[in-house]
Amino acid sequence: MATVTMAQALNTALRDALTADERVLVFGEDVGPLGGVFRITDGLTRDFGEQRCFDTPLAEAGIVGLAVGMAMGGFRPVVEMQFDAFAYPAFEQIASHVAKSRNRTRGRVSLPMVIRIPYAGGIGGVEHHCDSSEAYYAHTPGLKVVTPATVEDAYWLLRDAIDDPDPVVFLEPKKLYWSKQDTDFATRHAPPFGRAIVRREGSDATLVTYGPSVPVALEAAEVAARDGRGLEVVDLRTLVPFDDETVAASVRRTGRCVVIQEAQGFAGVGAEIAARVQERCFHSLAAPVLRVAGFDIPYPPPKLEHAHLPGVDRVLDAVDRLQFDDVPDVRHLIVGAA
Amino acid sequence: MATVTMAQALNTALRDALTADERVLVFGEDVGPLGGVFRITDGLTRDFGEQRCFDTPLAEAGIVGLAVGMAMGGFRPVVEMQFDAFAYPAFEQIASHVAKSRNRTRGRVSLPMVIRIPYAGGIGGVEHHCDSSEAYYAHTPGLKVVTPATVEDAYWLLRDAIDDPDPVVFLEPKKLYWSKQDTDFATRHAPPFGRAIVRREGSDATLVTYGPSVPVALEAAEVAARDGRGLEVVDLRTLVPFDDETVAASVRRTGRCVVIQEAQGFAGVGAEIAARVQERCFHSLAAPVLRVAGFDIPYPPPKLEHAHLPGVDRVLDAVDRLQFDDVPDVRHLIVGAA
Amino acid sequence: MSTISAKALRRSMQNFLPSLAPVRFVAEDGTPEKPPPGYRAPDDALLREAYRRMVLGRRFDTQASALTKQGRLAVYPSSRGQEACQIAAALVLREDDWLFPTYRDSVALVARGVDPVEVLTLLRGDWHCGYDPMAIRVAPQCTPLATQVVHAVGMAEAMRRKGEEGVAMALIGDGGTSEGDFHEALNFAAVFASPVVFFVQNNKYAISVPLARQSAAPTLAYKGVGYGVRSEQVDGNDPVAVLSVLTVAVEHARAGRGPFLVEAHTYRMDAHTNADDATRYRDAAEVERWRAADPLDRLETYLRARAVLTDDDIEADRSDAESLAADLRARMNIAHEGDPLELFDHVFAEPTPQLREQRALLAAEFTAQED
Amino acid sequence: MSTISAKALRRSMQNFLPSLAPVRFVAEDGTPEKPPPGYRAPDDALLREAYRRMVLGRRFDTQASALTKQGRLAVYPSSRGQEACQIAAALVLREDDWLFPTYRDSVALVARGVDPVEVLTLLRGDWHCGYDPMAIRVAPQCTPLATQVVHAVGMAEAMRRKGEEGVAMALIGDGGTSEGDFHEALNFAAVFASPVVFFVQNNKYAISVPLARQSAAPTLAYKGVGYGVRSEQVDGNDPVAVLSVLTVAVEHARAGRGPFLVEAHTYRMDAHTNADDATRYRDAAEVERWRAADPLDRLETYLRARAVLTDDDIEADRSDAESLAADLRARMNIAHEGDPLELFDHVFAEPTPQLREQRALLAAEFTAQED
Ligand SMILES: Cc1ncc(C[n+]2csc(CCOP(=O)(O)OP(=O)(O)O)c2C)c(N)n1
Ligand SMILES: Cc1ncc(C[n+]2csc(CCOP(=O)(O)OP(=O)(O)O)c2C)c(N)n1
Ligand SMILES: [Mg+2]
Ligand SMILES: [Mg+2]
Repeated sequence: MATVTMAQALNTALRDALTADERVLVFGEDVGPLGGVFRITDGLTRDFGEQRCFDTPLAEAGIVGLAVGMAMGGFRPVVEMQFDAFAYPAFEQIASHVAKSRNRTRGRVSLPMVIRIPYAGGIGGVEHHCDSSEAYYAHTPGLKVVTPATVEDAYWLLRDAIDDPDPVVFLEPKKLYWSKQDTDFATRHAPPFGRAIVRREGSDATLVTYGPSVPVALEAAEVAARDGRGLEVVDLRTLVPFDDETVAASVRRTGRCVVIQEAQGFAGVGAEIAARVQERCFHSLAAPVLRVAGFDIPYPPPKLEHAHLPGVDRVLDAVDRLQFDDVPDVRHLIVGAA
Repeated sequence: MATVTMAQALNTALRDALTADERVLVFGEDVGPLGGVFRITDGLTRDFGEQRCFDTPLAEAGIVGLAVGMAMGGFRPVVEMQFDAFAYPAFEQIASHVAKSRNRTRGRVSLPMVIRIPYAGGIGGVEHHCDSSEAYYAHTPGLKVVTPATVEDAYWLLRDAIDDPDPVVFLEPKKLYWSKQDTDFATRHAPPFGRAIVRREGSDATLVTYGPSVPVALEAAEVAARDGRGLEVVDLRTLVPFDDETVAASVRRTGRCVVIQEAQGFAGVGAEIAARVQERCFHSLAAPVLRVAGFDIPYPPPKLEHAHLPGVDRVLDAVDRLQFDDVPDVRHLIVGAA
Repeated sequence: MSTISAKALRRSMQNFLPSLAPVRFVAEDGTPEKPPPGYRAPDDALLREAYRRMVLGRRFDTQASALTKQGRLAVYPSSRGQEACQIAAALVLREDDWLFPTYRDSVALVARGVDPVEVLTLLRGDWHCGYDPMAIRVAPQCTPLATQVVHAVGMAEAMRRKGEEGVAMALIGDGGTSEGDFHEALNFAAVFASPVVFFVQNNKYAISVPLARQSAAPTLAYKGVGYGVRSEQVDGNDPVAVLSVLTVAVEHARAGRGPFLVEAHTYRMDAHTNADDATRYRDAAEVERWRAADPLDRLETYLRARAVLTDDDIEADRSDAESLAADLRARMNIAHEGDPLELFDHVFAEPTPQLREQRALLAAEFTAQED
Repeated sequence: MSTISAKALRRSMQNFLPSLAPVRFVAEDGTPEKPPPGYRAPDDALLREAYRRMVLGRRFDTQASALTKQGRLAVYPSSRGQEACQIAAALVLREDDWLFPTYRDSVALVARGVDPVEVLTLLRGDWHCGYDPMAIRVAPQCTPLATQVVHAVGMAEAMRRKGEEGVAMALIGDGGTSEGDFHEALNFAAVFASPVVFFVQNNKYAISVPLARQSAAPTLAYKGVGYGVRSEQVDGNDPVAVLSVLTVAVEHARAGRGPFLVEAHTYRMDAHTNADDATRYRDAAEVERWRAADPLDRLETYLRARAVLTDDDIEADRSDAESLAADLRARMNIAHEGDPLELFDHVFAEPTPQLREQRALLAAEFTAQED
């Protein structure tokens, strides 16, 4: 057992995948000698050679399109988009090819590939470097969408993603890159790909969340516990496939639910979760499913992140509002994404 | 009064806007002499000249980027993306510039422009020609998103969009291009931009929908009425801004709600509507808000559209299920996007 | 400093620049012309075979157009007039090479050996491409413009990195060269020295937009220069020239000398698709002028003069073409709906729980309808 | 047929092709060199002014880098070594022209007259660009690579269509030329004959990726050829040459002769940004070699030899530079948070009901915290 950061876990996962499967390739912008702007690919070119980990010219559509052709040719490309908003130039390749190839060839051309994207905020980044873009991908049929919240999950979910027969958009919460955990990767403790996990048990309400907001939810639960309120925290881990079973079971037990996401609220993944939960658990619910989300504004600048990001206070506030009537009062609405 | 198709109404709106405001420009692929693949720009080059309506090379990011510069330079570009999926190459320009310019210049560089996109299915189109892409735009802060369902709305909402100080993604339901209405555009009957409208009154349940699904909802209401059930139909008209007031007022009155959209369900606009409705009207709801949506699959081929598109039967089926308990039974889940 | 020397620059430019006039072996009237140095005429057997494929290809094309009128196809983009390009693209490739076609390249697919009915699967209204791309090494026909060109580079890289000898050929239209993906593909291929041939069929129109509105370049072949990609232009209605130039291009790529860009000057004789009305944007006179440049007539005259083609040969080819058309009609007339439940099967390798639920729901609907 | 003739092609090529060697007026050691025909040396007054701006620019740059260490800036991409390009880009433009810069072009903005504090607004952690782009005709510094290049074409078209005489200049790096948007911008500009200058500062690196991995073109200036865009390459560390070539480019565009592409060969002396560690991917020796090509030293030697610059002048410039730096320090040291409630004000002209609700919610939170 050693203390490992999420960044190291991802690096180790890439190394182990490169070792385990010679079809695995890593490429993107600055992933070679520099080791990526977040150093996730540190040392891979040195240790596995130019053939296995290499820099491309700057062109995100090109990188994803190249990966499509290479996956057709038998490789398993793991490409890096440098930042969330810099994956947008590749959107057509992702939506019209990566997501659809298996379907439009009746299963003959599968595209096992991983598109790694550092995403979300909380690190004081300037514009275009903090977008939470998960909804764009999760809404696109044919893509699996994953976001780890712990060091162990970072390792195992990335290994799973690389082994997966389908294309996976792998969203890495930037602010958790330096989070730590005592672990080794000799034995697997992480649940299977596609399953959510209850990170903390509680009986008064369920917090459903993923990626960068998981630590926020856990902290909120910790604070609430001191006040005698038991909050259950569900970490989705994969947004697609979505684990209805774990989520619904928890909400049926607690009868209350708050959904937490960093992304702007409107038509985000949180909306989907809220919609699903009330569809499935309506008669178990003592209160509406509330959402705590980013505001419907472009991601704010470093000094104002704190006002935007769903933090512990806003989560606890939402929990406090889980049993009111429906007078159209502003305090009543979802926090952050009303 | 004359019988007008939606295609003609859009053409007339462009003509009237070109006449009313010399800053208005129309450009895109094949919009010149050909008049656009759907003939929406028919005759504009002939009647207003090359300067006001012109063809560009094939490059959607280029078209939208050009519009950004031209809007900064004082024009009001109305650009056409040939089909829904062919707007994806422009996604970076739309998400990182069009949507954000006003904000990142503190209001100094506004980008009044309209991005017209023929969208959704029902016309037997082949792949890439039938995507319902509204959620991608509606989820992006800084874009207004509009979709007309009637001939009159097509005219007035397009005029409003062109006059709007903000960028508008104007989604034209392809299958309604040839729908007809007796109308003239001398006097305005359409409600203001940003307001939903109750297209049909009813007291038993509310159908909330937009664009191509409005006629489906109205037909379902007609059928239901014969069975003595009164369905209210709310046509959103603009997805952003969203008219909470009209929607919530209706659902509070009826106590039941079904949301209808063509797009794949997961993390779509329908999820947002369902989430909002239960947040605001929880204690008025006699049943969960159900969704009738496209399946979470790439748009199917012409001959199988019928199996995918939310049709009258599926809507009525959902209405029938508006008062059950929450046993985890498949009949219970949202139709089409479970 | 690290700037390239003037001499080296001049030399390297010469490597990239296309011929000043399109390479041509046969004049419009079918008489031989002297081609520029570096290009050899294909042997007679190949030309004979090319002729046969062109006759079959054209018949396939007119039959497919006819099928749209009967509602058997949702849409069909004809390549009539472009047969020299279509056939040559298929004939210069080996079995282990890959072809990345667009929606307009059905005839090339037929020439490559894809079953004609499978070629038309998507266009008849199925959601998949019909054939097995992996088996026949032809990517699904691609509609989002220029996106396939990057895939071809990826495949070329895959083959190169696996130590295989295959070459990938990407087909693209004149209009498609305006898209950003075209640029990214050429640049990637040049930097990686990928074994890929970019074959631009400049048929003068992108739907209604003529070439002059698409590009101000002297010719599209010059688009390779800025990437350090060797380029050539060819008379796209001269089958001998197209075969010759594409052979050089493929050999160049196969020899590890990097990508090669070929622009063929040709013409789209029909409208963009059956749904298009070309009279809105071009003169009948222009179309007529191009009729004189018909690639089939040209090759026929040329081969007859060389006694490579006899009346009997032509008779035999035409009769084969009629059989192909009859077979196509017969097989396409069998109505084909597809199983709606299969729509859920190929979204992922394993359907997600949500897709399974949705599938069950649809199945239940069908059962209910049957009751 | 509609194919261009060989003669016309040769002639038109000559119009587009850049010089075989980068245009240069001053050698690295400051002695004059003979430039190629067609380029005039800027007059001494302009050179004197350029020198002054370069001194101010470099001081601004080092001060900004220093401010990152004190946490006053979130990030700063230095353009040290690129001053000849930065200053020339600003000086060749008239007031009614437009500049479309990237994140690396702060020094060009300062030279254009944007208040240095406003130049750093975004980089200090505000969400907006600080200055009024419409007033000073400088677009917000652009981070998504190559996207600004298309905007410049749009602005050039806007000016052309309004009958104005303005020119738009788009700045871009070597790496940025690999992006699809660069291609679409050049093609649009060529087809529309837009008055736009594309100015590539080839500083040899895109973060860590060296030019050789970015492009296999003989030089980036050749990228214009395939679009029919007139192109030139210039020694980007020779301020005299950069001013001369950009002047020709801007005049070409202003005269209605269409777009112009200029590649300047220069070098990024610092790391990509303060957050980057350049030793991971390049040798100190390489950086040292480029130190000898410093554009300030070069211009100083050249102007001194021509007696255009005296010790007193240099003293005065340095002192102005120190004042600029002191003023910048003082004004940047005032902590600046911004009003969170303003975050809702500029998303749309009128906040939507949803944004009003969200604003009220945040205001309520603040009130609650104050209680
Ligand atoms: C990204 C994208 N934008 C628009 C279209 C619509 N479209 C289909 S074909 C076509 C014209 C293409 O012209 P060209 O590349 O010259 O090929 P051709 O049809 O002449 O063979 C257009 C605009 C598309 N398929 N993809
Ligand atoms: C679309 C996009 N992809 C990636 C990035 C991240 N990024 C920022 S600067 C940079 C390097 C750009 O290099 P170059 O164009 O040579 O300009 P330079 O920084 O050298 O001035 C990269 C990759 C970005 N800003 N935009
Ligand atoms: Mg064409
Ligand atoms: Mg650079």
